Formats: sequence, C-alpha cells, structure tokens
Amino acid sequence: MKKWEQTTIKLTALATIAMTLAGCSTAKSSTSQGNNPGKTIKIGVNMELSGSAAGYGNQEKQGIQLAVNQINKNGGIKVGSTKKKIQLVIRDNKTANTTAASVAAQLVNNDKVVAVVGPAATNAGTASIPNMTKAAVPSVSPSATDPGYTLQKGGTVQPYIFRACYQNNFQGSSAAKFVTKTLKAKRVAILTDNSSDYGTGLTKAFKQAYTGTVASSQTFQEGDKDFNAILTSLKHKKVDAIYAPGYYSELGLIIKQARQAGINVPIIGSDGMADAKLAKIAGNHNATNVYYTTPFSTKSGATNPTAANFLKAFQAKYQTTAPTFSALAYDSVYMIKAAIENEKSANSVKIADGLAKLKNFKGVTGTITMNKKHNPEKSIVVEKLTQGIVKQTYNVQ
Amino acid sequence: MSNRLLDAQHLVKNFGGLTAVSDVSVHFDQNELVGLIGPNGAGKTTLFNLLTGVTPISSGAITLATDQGVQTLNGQRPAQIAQAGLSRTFQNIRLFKDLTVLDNVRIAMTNHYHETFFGSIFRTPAFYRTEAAMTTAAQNLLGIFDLTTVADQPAKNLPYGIQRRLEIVRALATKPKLLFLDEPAAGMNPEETADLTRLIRQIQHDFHITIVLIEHDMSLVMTVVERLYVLEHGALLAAGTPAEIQKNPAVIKAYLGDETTC
Amino acid sequence: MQTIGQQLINGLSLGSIYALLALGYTMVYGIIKLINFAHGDIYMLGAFWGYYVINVLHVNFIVALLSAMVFCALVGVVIEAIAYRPLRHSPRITALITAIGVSFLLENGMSYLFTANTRNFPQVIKTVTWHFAGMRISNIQVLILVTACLLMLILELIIKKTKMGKAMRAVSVDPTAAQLVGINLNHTISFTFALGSAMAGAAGVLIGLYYNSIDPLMGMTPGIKAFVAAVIGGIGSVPGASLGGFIIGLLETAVQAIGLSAYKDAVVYVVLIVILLVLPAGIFGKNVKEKV
Amino acid sequence: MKTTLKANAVWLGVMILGFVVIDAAEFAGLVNTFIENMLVTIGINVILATGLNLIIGFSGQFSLGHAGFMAIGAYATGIITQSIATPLGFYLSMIVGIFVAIIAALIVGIPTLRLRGDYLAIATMGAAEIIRILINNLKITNGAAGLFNIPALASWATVYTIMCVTTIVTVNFIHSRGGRAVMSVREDEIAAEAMGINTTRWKLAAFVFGAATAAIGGSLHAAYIQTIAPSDFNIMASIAILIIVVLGGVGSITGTFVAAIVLGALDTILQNFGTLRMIIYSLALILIMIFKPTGLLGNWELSFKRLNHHKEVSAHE
Repeated sequence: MKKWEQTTIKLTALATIAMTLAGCSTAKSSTSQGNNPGKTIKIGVNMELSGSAAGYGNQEKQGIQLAVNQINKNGGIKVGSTKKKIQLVIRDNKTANTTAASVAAQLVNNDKVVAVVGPAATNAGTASIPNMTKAAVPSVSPSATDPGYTLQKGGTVQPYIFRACYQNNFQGSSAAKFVTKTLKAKRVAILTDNSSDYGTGLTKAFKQAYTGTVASSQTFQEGDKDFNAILTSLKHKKVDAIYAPGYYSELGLIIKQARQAGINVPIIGSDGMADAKLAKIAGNHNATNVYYTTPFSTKSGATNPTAANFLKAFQAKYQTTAPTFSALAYDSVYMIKAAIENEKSANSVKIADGLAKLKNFKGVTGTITMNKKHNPEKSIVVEKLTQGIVKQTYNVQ
Repeated sequence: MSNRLLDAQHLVKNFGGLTAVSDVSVHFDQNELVGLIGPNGAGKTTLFNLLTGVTPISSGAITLATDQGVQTLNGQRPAQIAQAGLSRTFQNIRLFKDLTVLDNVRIAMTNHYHETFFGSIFRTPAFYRTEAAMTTAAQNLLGIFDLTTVADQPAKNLPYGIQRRLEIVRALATKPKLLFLDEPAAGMNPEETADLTRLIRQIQHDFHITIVLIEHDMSLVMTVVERLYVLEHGALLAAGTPAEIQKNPAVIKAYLGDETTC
Repeated sequence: MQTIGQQLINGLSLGSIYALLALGYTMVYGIIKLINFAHGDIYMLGAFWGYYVINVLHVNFIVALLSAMVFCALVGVVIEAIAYRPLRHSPRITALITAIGVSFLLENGMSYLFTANTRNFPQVIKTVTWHFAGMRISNIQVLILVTACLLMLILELIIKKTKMGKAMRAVSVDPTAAQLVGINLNHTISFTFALGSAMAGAAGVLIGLYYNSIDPLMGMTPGIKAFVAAVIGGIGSVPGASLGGFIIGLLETAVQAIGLSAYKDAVVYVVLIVILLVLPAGIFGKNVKEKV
Repeated sequence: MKTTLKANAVWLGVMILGFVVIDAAEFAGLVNTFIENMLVTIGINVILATGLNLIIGFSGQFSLGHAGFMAIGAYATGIITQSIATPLGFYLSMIVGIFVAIIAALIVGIPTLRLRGDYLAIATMGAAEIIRILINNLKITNGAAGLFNIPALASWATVYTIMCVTTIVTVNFIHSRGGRAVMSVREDEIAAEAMGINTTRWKLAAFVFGAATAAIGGSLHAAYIQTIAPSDFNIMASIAILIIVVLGGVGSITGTFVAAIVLGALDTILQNFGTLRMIIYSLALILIMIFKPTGLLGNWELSFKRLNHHKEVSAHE
C-alpha cells in the first residue's frame, strides 16, 4: 500500500506543480519607456544576410550602409541642438523566423538600439513584432509587403511597425489597372511566386482588381530554374499579357524562356524585378516588352534630386546600378532620421511617433506620407524594358 | 497421434529458380527432442526459417496443435508464430546486443504481461506491479541458468558461450511449446558442449517442451536426441532414431561422399 | 500533339539535368552508403568555377567544362579525405550529419566570399534554336541531353569494364573483403568521389550555361531532387539514376502542363513513395535480404 | 523500488529547481527577452528532438519528416487560436494538433515503415514535404504568407512545463514494456519478431509517439513566436532537429538536452558574428562529428538511480 500512496502523492504533486508553473510565472508586464540613445544613435539591422533571401538582404544592407555613411559624413543626425552620429548594429537572421525574433530581442534589449531597419521578408518581420513592441522600439521594413504586416489582429495598427515599401494590395491593383488601361489586355495568364506572401499577395490583389479574363494561373517556387513546361502550356492560351509577380532571379529566367519559346506578349511584374540583373539573366534582347511596377525608377533621377544623388553615390560605392531593395532600405534609414529630427528626440517611442507622423518626406522612392496604417503613400510608376534598358516610364492613376 | 505438436506437410521453398527446400514433411511430438542434420547447404536453416515464419513457404502446410484444436500457421507472421508457441535461436547469435541481459529476457516476455500505454507513461500502481512481476520472472529464469550475476550487463559484453546460453534463455522466456535451436554448439569447446548437452536435457525435462536442434556436432546429436531427420539438397534423406540413422546406407553415403570431396 | 511533343522535349531536357546530378549521388551512395548531401553544392562550385574561368581567364567552353570537372574532382576527393574518411567506421548517420555540415559550409562559405547574389553565366555558346514540326529544341538542350547519356555510358563502362570499376563494385559489396583481396580502399573511394564530383562539375557548367543564372544556393533544391531521382532509379545503379532523373523531369513537366504547378513537388514525392512501396529498393535497385 | 522513488524525487526536484532558477533570473533582470527567446527555442527543440530521438535512436527508424508533423501542430494552434484566443483554446488546439498529427503519422507510417534505412528517410522526407506543400496551397492556412498575429498564449513557463512533461512521458515510455519492445526492433528486427514482438506495431507506436510530440513542439512554436509560414517547416527544419539528435547522441535523451542547449547557445552567440555565423556553425558541426562520432554523449544517460546505487555500493565497501 505504501508504494501506491507514494505514487499517488508523486503524481498529484507533479500535476499540481505543472499547473501552477504553467499558470503563474513571475509576470513582468511593465510598459517599456523605450530605449534612449547614448553618445551615438544606435540603429539595428535585422536582416536576411544568409539563407534563401540573402541576395535581397545583402542589397538592403548595402542601401543601409550607404545611407548611414552619408549621414555620418555630414555630421550625423540633429537631435534638438546637438548632432549625433549613427552607429549601426547589423545582425543576420539567416532567413529564419525564429532567429529574426531572437535578433530583434537582442537588438532592442542588449544592443539598446532606438530603431531597427528590417527584416526584409514579411514573416521574419511579423515574428519580430512581439519583441519590438515589448521594448517599444520602432522598426521600418524596407520590403515587408503583406497588407496585414503593420496591423494587429483586430485591424488596429501596430504602434511600432512601419514599412518603406508598398503593400501588396496597392501594387497588385495598380498593375491590374495598368494592364487593363494602358496595355488593354483582355486575357492574361498569371505566374506566381508561390514561396512567399509577396507573389501570392500580389496575385490576389491583381485578380481582385483585374476586370478581364484570367486564362491561366500557375505558380512556381523560389529557386526554380525551368519554366518551359508552364510556358509551353501557356503558348496556346492566346493571352494578351502575362502577370508574373516575383523576384528578378526567377523572373529573369521566365522572360528568357518565354521569349525563346516564342511567347512575345508583354510580361508585367512587380518591384521585386526592378534590378539590373533581370536583363542580364534574361539576356538583353529577351528583356523587351517587359514591364514592372516600382516605387523608384532609375530614370527618376531626372525629376527627383534625392534619387539622382542616391544613384550616383550607389554607383560610386558599389560599381553597380542601385536595385530597388537598396533604394527602399536607404529610404528606411532616412525616414528614421527624419522622424528623429522632427521629434527632436532619439528616444525610441518618440521615433515611432515621428515615423507615424511622417509627411511629404522626400525619399529616393518618392515623396512619402505615412498613412494611418503605417503604409507609406507614394506614387507608383511602371517601367518598360526594351532590349534590357528602361526606355519608358508610365504613371499609374 | 494424440501427442503430435507440430506437423509440416510437403513444404517447398523456391528462391527465384532455386529450390531450397523441396517437398519436406516433418512432425514433432510433445516433449520430444529431435535433431536435424545434414551437410552444409542442405536446407536445415531454411527449414527452420519456414517453420518459424521468417521466410514464407512457397507451398505446403504447417499446423500446430493448441488447446483450441489444430491451427494452421501458413501465412502467419513470425511474431504470430512466436506467440503461438514456437521459439528459436539463431545460427549467428542475434541478441539485442546493446541491451542488458535482463532486458533481453524481459523483451521476450512482452506478450505475457500487459501494460497499458497510459499506465506506462503515467506510472500507475498497476504498471509498477506488472513491471515488478515481469522483472521477478525474468530474474528467476536467469537464476535457473546461472546468469544472475550478469543481469545488468549489455549482452554484447558476454563471452561467446554465455551469449549462446542467453539466447536459449531468451527463447524460453516467450514460454514456447516448441524450441528450435540452430547450431547451439557452434564454436564451443568440448567442455562447453558437454555443459550444453546437460542444459538441453534439463530444459526438455523442466520446461516440458519439444526441442528441435540443428547440429553438426555428431557426438552431441547422437547422445541427446530421440529422433533424427536428415536433409540433403533440400530434400528429406532419412528419418529415425540415432541408431537407425547411423546404419542408414543413404546417410552414410551422403556423409562419406561429403568427406571424400573435402 | 505539337504541345505534347514540346512538353516531352521540355521534360527530357529537365530530366537530363536531374540525371546528370543523380549519377554522382548514386556512385557515392553505391560505394559507401552515404547520402552525400554536399553533392549539390559541388555542382554549385562547378558552376562558379566555370563562371570565373570564362569571365576572368577567357577560356573557351570545352576548357571551362573540363577544368571544372577536374576542379570538382579535387574538391570531392579533399572533402572525402577530410570530412568523411575519419568517419568510415562510425554510424552512418554521423557521416550524414557531416555531409550536411559540409553542404552548409560550402553554401555559406561561397555566399560569404562571393556574396549571395544571383549572377548571369557568360554565354560562351550562342544559343541556337532548331524548329521542326512545330516543336523547338536548342543546341544547349541537345548538348546536355547528349552529355548526360554519354557520361552515363562512360560511367557504366568504367564500372563494368575497368579494373578500378571492378574494385569499386567489390568495395560496394563488402569493403572488408575487398581489402583482404588487396584492393586499396582509400584509393577506390577517392576515385569514386573524384568521378562523382566531376559529374557534378560538368553538370554545374552545363546547367549554368543553359539557365544563365547561378548563385551559392543553387545546389540545394536540385540536389534533393537528384537524390530522389537516384532513389527512384535504385540508388547504386547508374542506369537507374538516369532513369530516375528522366522520370522526375517528365513528371514535373507533365504536372505543370496540366496546370497543377503548385503541386509539382508533391506529385514527385507521391510517386517516390509509391515506387518505394512497390519496389523497396527503387526500380533497378537490388533488394538485399538479410541472411538469417 | 525505494531507489526508484528516490531518483524520481530527485528528478522532480531538478525540474522545479530549474524553473525557480529561471524565474528568479527573470525577476532579477538577468534573463531579458533575448535570453528568454533562446531558452524557449531550446525548450521547443528539446521537445522536438526527444520525439525524433525516440523514432531514430530507440526504434532505429530513420525519419526525416519531423517538420511535417511539427507543421500540423503549429497550424492547428495558429488556426484555432485565431477564433478562441484563450489559454483553454490553446490547449484545445494543441490536442487537436496532436490528434491530426497522429492520424497523419498513421497514414504515413503504415505503408512506409516497412522501408529500411535511407529509403525510409527519403520517404518520410517526401511525406513531410507533401504536408508542407498542402499547407502552402490551402486557404485555411493562408498559403505561403502563413499566419501571423497568433495570440501569445505560450510563455516560457508553459514551454518549460510542457518540455518537462513530454520528457517524463517519453522517458517513462522508454522504460516500460513498450519501450523495450521498441528498442528490440532497433537492435535486431528479425530476432524481435522471433520473440513474438509485432515489430510493425511497435515501430508505428514510436513513430506516432514522435509525431505527437512534434505537434506539441509546433503548437508551442506557433504560440510563442506568433508567426508561422510553410517555409518554417521545410526539409532544412527536419534536418535541424536531426542534427540535435545526432549531435547529442542517438539513443540518449540526456544527449538531446545537452545538444539542444549547446546548439541553442551557439546559435545565439553566433548572432554576434554577422554573416560568418553559418560558416562557424557548419565548421563546428563537422568538427564535433569527426571528433565525437557517436555524438556528445553517445548513448549515455544521466541516472540518479544509478548514481544513488553507486553511492550506496561505495558506502558499503
């Protein structure tokens, strides 16, 4: 009987402890006052520097570094009466959501940064949100495009989460408008990058806004290299255009293989394509009749002095044409700078306030006003490639 | 006929085009000690494999007498056949090497003790009772065969002869009606073989089971078994008592012929 | 009809790429039963080698191809000697983890040294597209198809006809016994790695040229697909690897052709599982029963 | 029997002590969100790797599909807690996840577990990929975009407690009739069959058990990280868990703990090395495997029972 008793006692004890432990750990839910700057303004970078999105992450890192170098060369950011230099803390989240959360925690808690640029991908971004919010430190993602990224569950805005890029609905519907009005395409085929929210989100928005017929809707995965099967099946569908939201690595190959297969209809993509490498991968003669929506045109240097300045500096520093991801990341840093200067404080909570109130900010990717949902409102253009070169830009109303 | 235990009729086994066992009929009675001999490659182990279900038979019939009457073992999985009461050892010792001697024996008792999944993961009193009963039974068995001192050692650490003995104990732990021993004396010195002879007799006597053994050691076979089957080229060459077999001209020819070629 | 014919060509050319990669997997697996996870990354190294020798040294295609094969063979031998040889008598799962480690190292090392950017491969052979009966095939597709079949034949000849091939087969059946009859185990295994890695190198240059896009992570997905191809064909079998490659290529093409591109990989895996259930060692694999 | 109880008491003490230490450290401000993140990741990895170790280390079946079952648990929680955002909803979702994972494991396991070694590995990997691709294309799972804004219903304390409970349950299972049957399958399938062990059944039992713990891990992951996407559960995720198992020592639960802690700490420290992190990580992996081929602990287990026993023996001498 003794054994029996002891076992029961043990089991009960275990159950009780389990319940109580799970229920009540020492809760510490004081509202954070945010981080304050020291001698320098510490800005964190939570970025995909290795793993599958490393290519894009590194481009963003280049944009960030360029911006910070420029700002520091000019003495830093004016906080009230003094000028403080920026100190970057760059950390790799290896394109993993769990790591992105951990990096965010390290940046805000250990490095005590006052603002973060990144992550590049929506999912890594959303994984970081709880830790950013807990510490009351704002983050600006150059390229998290999911419409819900800046929103909480009920639809209220995430107080510390901002982005520099368009959200998918805007870009996707703009593309639909362009295809309908300018290209007058009645039948389109859609080719979606099905490995992230980016391609699928754009397709969803495009389908909602497009009034013509979608003759075919196919998907591909990041890293795919052979699209001949899909393209062959498209060939006889008699489409007027192909909408293909995705990144330049895959789109370059799609354009190349489509043209080789004799499909010469316009191919319309999104800002993930806006990269000089697109034409290199596709081959210049193939990259004709190719369009993409973008916030920033390499031609915009003519009208936008900020962009001209950026393009020149980027070319000088990295010996290559600036890709959109770098431009967006560059803007993210300057948006933080503007927020600090407007608020005359580099306290992280204040920066968040400043970012939310951002108005008519002159960025590389356009004149930006932050709306209530923390999405930047800026104009969108469509660039047309002919022989691999941007020959024409269109405005989309 | 009343004490017929296992009856195998017209067993055939083909491997691709090769016939390993052709039309062999054997039977084993209650509490009998039967030997199975034959030159290398005669199909002795294959016959064991067929009887214990390790390899499925191509054709033929195997039936076992149970309390519920005569049951067919055709098409049964080895585990089912083992549960029906046929246990065995292997020519090239197959112990659970990394597990302790005690666990080797307890595993063989799996089907005789019932623990619920819930009981085992939440350690109910019933679980402890079953576990204790199982351990006691296993230790008793180990005690009978002088293995108590090594109970906590991994099986792989035991000397060869002890491993052979453990394999027999493990087979006994399944509470078999019929025990197949595949070359139990292989690799043993005469002293160990003598021990083994005593052991086999003791098992037959104490456990009241039927034992069938494959053996090359003629001194062992001839002293211990009551009846013999001789296989050659996958077919039954002769059957009878040791005395009869020793006089059988076909057997003498087969064995002498074997020797002359060596 | 034309579409079907064209899709057949698409499938075969995609299949030949998987086949090329699967050959190396099957050889290494056949001899030391190791899933050489780094195989796809050696293929990536081959592509990068081609990229640099063509861009920097301005060599022609044949030189690039052959030098990539030699380079990759060396890399394969070095990897085997450093990372796998010490583990020859360890549990196989240990060697597998090491192979994964090597794969990570190559991917991230290359990303670190040469950035993770996608690059366009220099087009040293001008693409010529031939049209016939409404179908089209490019010279590079033909080149890859022919190379894949040729390499398969050469491998088969090496394994079946040469002394080294005999040694390889012996080692694959029983390394200890092979050593007893005087076969140098290390040489044989090194040779196998050299051969398998050279295949990957060739594949790297050819595929780089064909798709015109290379990046440090390019070996990951095709690597896994090629391994699946090798398993379908019966790992260890050279014709099996080619057959498996073509099966996967045709299958992916067929799935995409009927509009189920989202489930392309899922279908491949379903077929893989079904084939394994029917033929537990793949199509040409020998199902070795354990002797009792 | 007394030693068993004593050992159990010691174990219970260790677990409570661990909790109290972390809690105190948190209270004292030694553990901030960053460290907490690391600890939780380690805890979830322990749960996942313990389950996989049961499959690989104890039943000897090489499964490479753990992430697929993890995905099922994660999505069950992600979807259900969207509408029932209470702790009760969380536990309910975990149970649903376990249930679905068990069904999936049966569907996958019954046909494939007859395959051997690497063939089984590749088949289970394929099965996990099929699960992931389905999730990637379903509406309810929100496709490739995944789910975010999942209510934060798992604290570190929840993870810690559930880690302890799953470990106890797993270890208890291993040290039972069923656990021994499972190990006999690993040791020698033919001999196990000949001893009347229904090997198919026990292999399946271990596989399903492992799948259920994977679902628990996934469920906690979803509720703690609050974001899940199909790409979190790809082949590399399965491999990450496999690495923990092998590094710790196949067949050693203690080893799994040690490896999860070592790798978790390493990963966190490497965050300071920027882009070099994965290079250092892979080198560490290769070197550990070369110098410790059977893993950090081999198949050694920490046992207070044995420790106690040794003490008593030495006291008597």
